[in-house]
Amino acid sequence: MNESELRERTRALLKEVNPDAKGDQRIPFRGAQFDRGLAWVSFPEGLGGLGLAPKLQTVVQDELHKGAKTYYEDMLVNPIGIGMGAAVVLAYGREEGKRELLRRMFTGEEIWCQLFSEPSAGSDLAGLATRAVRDGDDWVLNGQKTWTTLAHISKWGLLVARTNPDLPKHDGLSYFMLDMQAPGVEVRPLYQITGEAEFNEVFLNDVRIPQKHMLGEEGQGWKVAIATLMNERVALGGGASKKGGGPIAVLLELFENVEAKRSPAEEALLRDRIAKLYIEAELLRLTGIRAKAARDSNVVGPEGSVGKVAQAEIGKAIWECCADVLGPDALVYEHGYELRQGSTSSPNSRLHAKYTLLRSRAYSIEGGTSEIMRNILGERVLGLPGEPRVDKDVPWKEIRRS
Amino acid sequence: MNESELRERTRALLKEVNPDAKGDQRIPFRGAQFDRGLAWVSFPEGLGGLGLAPKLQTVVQDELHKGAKTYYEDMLVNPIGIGMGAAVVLAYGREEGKRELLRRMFTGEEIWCQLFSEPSAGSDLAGLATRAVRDGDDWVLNGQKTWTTLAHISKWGLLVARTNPDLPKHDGLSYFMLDMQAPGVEVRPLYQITGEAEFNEVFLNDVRIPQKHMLGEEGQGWKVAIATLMNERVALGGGASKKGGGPIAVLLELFENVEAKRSPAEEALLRDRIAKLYIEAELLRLTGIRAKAARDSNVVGPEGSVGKVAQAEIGKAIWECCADVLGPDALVYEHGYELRQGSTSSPNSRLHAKYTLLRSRAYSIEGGTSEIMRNILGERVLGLPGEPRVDKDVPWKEIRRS
Amino acid sequence: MLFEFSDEHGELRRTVRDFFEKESDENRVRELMSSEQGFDPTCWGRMAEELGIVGLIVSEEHGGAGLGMVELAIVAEEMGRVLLCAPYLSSAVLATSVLEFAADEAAQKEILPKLASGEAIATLAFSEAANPWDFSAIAMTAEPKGDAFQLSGEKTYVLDGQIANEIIVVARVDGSLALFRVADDASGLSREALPPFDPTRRIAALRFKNTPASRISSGDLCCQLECALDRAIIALAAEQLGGAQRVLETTIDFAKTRFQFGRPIGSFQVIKHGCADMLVEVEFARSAVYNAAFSGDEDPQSVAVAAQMAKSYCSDAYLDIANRSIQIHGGMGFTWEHSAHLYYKRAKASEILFGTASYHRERMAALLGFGAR
Amino acid sequence: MLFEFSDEHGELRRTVRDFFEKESDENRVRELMSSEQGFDPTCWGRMAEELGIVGLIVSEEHGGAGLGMVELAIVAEEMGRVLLCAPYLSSAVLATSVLEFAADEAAQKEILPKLASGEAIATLAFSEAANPWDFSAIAMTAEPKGDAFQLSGEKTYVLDGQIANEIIVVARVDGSLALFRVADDASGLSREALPPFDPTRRIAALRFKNTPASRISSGDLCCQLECALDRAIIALAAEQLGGAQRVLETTIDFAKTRFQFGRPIGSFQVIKHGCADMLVEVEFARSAVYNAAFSGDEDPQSVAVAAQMAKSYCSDAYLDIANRSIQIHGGMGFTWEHSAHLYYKRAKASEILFGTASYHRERMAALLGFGAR
Repeated sequence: MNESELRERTRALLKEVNPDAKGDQRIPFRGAQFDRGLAWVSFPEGLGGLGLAPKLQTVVQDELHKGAKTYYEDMLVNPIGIGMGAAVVLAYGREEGKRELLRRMFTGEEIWCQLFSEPSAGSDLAGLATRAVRDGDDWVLNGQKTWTTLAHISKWGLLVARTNPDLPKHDGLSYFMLDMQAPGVEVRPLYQITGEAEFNEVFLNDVRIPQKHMLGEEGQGWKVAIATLMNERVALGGGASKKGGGPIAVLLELFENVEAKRSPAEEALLRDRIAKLYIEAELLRLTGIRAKAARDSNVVGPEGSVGKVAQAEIGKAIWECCADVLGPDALVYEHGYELRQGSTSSPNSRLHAKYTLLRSRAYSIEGGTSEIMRNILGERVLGLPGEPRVDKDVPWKEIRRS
Repeated sequence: MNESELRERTRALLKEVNPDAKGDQRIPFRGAQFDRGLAWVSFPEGLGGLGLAPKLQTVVQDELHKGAKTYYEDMLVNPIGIGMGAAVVLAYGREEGKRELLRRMFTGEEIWCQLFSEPSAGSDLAGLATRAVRDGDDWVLNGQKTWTTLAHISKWGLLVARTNPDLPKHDGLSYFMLDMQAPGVEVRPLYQITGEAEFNEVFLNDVRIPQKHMLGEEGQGWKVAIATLMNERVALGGGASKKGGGPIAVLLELFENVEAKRSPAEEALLRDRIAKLYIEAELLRLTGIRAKAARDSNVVGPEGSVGKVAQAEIGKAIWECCADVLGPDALVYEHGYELRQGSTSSPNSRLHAKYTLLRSRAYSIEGGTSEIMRNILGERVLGLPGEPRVDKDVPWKEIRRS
Repeated sequence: MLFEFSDEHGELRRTVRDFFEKESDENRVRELMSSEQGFDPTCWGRMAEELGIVGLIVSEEHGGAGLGMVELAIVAEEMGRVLLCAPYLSSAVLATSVLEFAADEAAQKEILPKLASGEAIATLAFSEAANPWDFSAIAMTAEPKGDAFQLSGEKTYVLDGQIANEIIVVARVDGSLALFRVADDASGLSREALPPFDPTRRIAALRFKNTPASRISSGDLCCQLECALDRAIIALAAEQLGGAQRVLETTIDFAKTRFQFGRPIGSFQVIKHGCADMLVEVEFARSAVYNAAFSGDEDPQSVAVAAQMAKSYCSDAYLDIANRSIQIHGGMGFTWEHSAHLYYKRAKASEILFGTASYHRERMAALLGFGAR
Repeated sequence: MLFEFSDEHGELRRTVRDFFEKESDENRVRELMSSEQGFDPTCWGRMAEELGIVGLIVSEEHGGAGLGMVELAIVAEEMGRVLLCAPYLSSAVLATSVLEFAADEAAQKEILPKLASGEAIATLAFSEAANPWDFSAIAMTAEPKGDAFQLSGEKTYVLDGQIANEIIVVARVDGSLALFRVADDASGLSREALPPFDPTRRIAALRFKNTPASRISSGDLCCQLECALDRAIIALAAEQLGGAQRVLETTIDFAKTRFQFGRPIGSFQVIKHGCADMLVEVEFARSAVYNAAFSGDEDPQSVAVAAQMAKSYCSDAYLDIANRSIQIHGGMGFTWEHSAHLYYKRAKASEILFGTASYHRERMAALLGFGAR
């Protein structure tokens, strides 16, 4: 199928099914999109795809955006499932029931979450301690997972557990899909610096997972996990923001509109700082475009790797600067700190900036700390040698843990 | 002997011998100072001292400064010898000839230098490769030393060499005093970024050192070297500069006097930067005073350890700021870059600042890089654990080197 | 400057630390920061009676201990260390200093003993929204009304303004700055607790509408107010030092005991060097605070510069350390249950309070005449 | 902005790199930087004839290649990489652009072909000491004398002013900026080579005393001069990028092969993270330069902002990278024999030339109207 046929097929879908439903009402449209192979065009026919080149997906998205007023971004419907789970289920899931699993994932009928991080395994993900012990046709799991987005509304969890502690750390892991409604799964909100719980802790007490829900082979958990995280990168590395958009726009707006009596010297210092941040934000954006251009021509350059660490630091610095533009008004926190689930958003730039100052403290931690990202830049991109390792080639159970 | 007797003794010396001679003419005075035990009051009688508490030395210096117009600072006469060598010779030297050695060191008749660093052993001093092989009553040395101040005018060198490469790196070292006029010692100027050579490289080709010039026992080289470097610290950790003195004074003077048309914004940025540096320089000074107060009351606190790394960074930043105060004039380098020995100094602040911008690049390298100093702060002061080591408990010759 | 602490200073520090370790542990801080009042009156009473630190700098003639800035710095450092939730900075430091330096004798006699004993809590309402930390920017003007005055307008960012029962207002009379006392139940007075970014220190907006007020000072107070504010600034810098020191300790402990990749994370060089930098900052902050405190007692003409230096440096240092601490703690440092965010919020709010680091640098540069030809 | 480089662009880069790797290796740079002339006329001739890059941006009608900013950026980047000692920025970029944008047709016809062919070397003498990079600050006024003019006064920081044989001076006539051509043997002209901080690029002071000069422009040139300077700024930023990239490469190589404590120093996390930060800076610098270059060819109204951004960012980045490189090389990086200091000096001087990073940020903020209400 060529591009224009694909475009036509998408237009036909838009004509035949109402694309502008909301909430649960969007299920029929997304179901039809799946059935016509327009969910993931690179997937096989029957599993939401048409066996086409992955980049043709943009043709579908393009038409959907043009043809539907309220078309919901795929990622928002089921971010973990669609962004990370789909490819893993496709590659490693059992054939039986795969179609239904993928379809319900795509429509958002079944939300997915990811259960990788643990309290004692943050940057050192492969050091995780959740144990899975074989018992007949089942695995019995005990342990604790953390930083789990959406766990409280999820049907399925992508989970890595240790099936053999006698092997070196990367070798004793296996990968499962966990029914979040199974007995012994307890989800608790994890409150943050802001008082919100965007994340959860998930406690596993004698939770049984049938062998058929293992994705990949026993001991392949690390490989499947890495594949999952690579999908995350691709999912996150989407389109570049537009010029002067995003956080820097908020900063400029505040700088222009906040009433504050600053001395000329303070004004000059702030203006220089904002100019510096503007340049950095703009260069981050342009570097993203260069990275995309390189990817499109299949050239792998360093420009694609610098994004995460730079984005984290620039983002933090911009929100810090916003607070400083607000001046003494930043002493007042209108949102308050009552514990609550979900994430705060405010159309008011001033309030948004106050909240995001706090929220942004995690930019350099979540999704890989800046320390880990700099290790990766140094070792994988620049080819610098690794550090002496004390946790390789020894059984996991002999590695010191906190 | 109590403080007032010591004071009296010093005054007597000043009365009886002319203290205000210059150059070589100062030898008689310094000789008399040595003979009367006023060189190092804590040393034994006959070896330049009186067996008194070390802190009483300040009484002597105090009187000398009051009573002599041109009294030369001890350290300037023979910085390595007096600052680092004396204590080592006293503790580890053979009794025979010790008095004459120390006396000629103190008078400056015999200048000393230190031969520790090597091209391949910078931060990793104990990894040094200069070999000493026993041959009868002598040791035969081959290797290269670098960053040697004063080598070209020195009579003696304090030297560490590897006497046993089969032992772990710290265990196979021995410590010598080297006659710098011995055959096979070749001293070459080492030119720097400024075109000057403040330092030398010293090449050792089959140099013979008699066994009696070993300081300490065979294999004790590391211990003696550490003792030497501790003396260096004490020597460097001398009096605190006065308020607003030193580099920051140059910066303030330039900021006040340099004619430049800056925009109000540039002026504000520069003023804030200078204020920041002024604060840091002042806090460095005050922290030095706190450290001295703590030492005087025998309390070992962290304040004494932060000095080196802070001084290096603040110093560099101040000289960078000086250049920026000069503005486009910093494009012109009046000193030129002809290769020459010695160190540039200029009474003109503008020229001094241009030179020192370059010279200060080494502040964070010489005498222990800032990286090493931060390791020390982290490990010795804060008690953080060391890194996994690949160079311990293995024979030196098996350690990888560049 | 010789930084000579006496045995009594050491004893004071130990006493205060022991007390706060029990009375202001993290659980207590969390209780108080979500309570309505924001402080514990019982604890406050014990601070006044048992420790005698509420009236620490109240002169002896007015029932206080009559101690100096060094003692104040020690106490404030310990308070900062434990994030004490109490109206100390507002009542026992700023309002007390203003009354000592600038109020009429009658007012001093009436108010200060009550402050020293903990019976009353005072606040100084001086900040106006546009340019809150600069006395010369105060615009509120008192209208004469019979023997007394009337106040109208708004003061904001008033420390503990919601709980204070001695309200001292700075306003102008004929262009000069003067102090006014306003009864906490005065007509036309409304107080709004502002939701604080840092929930361990409360702020309020005070609105006045023809509110009766009695003048309790004579002459123009600009210099006295500056001196009093410098004291509060030094106390705040000492709090910042205490907080920074505490965060450093917590972070070092964590770095020693948290293992990743089979090693304590403090063995990773980047973490180690970060901790080393924090140590330098803490030691410099300490020098800055003690310098300001000793200057306050021994070298008054250099206090203003020393105070700006201390607040400027400590603001940057505390905030940097609090930020680094969150980062080193990783995800844990971002959770509500860990204390890292409490210190971060205190650090950020303390940086803003009384003026940011660059604001104080600008003032210092002006005092020292940098670049003035 | 799509950053689409053509095959021709790649070919140009390869050709230029091959040439300079041979003709401007470190030994050659060291020879030239201590030579009197400071460049190699033979090499310059080959750059003009064999490579055709001396006349790269000279229009085709005047004997040049008529290429654009993208090609110029590529060439300048390669020159910065090897610290080329040659009057390229002065003659082939700045003076050429000024002549193209602002000179009378007759002057263009006479001078530009000679520049393109390498036969003549031009410099633009515009900077005056007090405020050298701002055309609006130019004070020198040309006095009419018969049909021609006379110049008096001093221009400084004139790039390659000592060797140029086409001297173009910016001075005022009736308050307007105009271009003047001064013969290199004109009466009253004296040229003093200034000892350069960066010996790989020469500067001179030019003094005029009733020096005869012919006017070669009409009208006020302020805009044209700004446009020409923006080109030179972009070329300089490209040089900075090339230098920064090269220093990063050298430093990485060193960190991989230098062993201390039995490990390559690049395995130490602090060194590694420093290198990672340098990489981010280089990639951002690259985005800044290419953005400015493509804007120059495709989106002229955004060039001014893009140029300020590029020069500002590249100045900071190059200097930071050159400084870090010295530190990572340790003592060796501080020696005369290692190349680290050559790049450091070039980085520092390039940061100053045409205005520092903060100067360009200020200009950019003004162009974008930040905070203008």
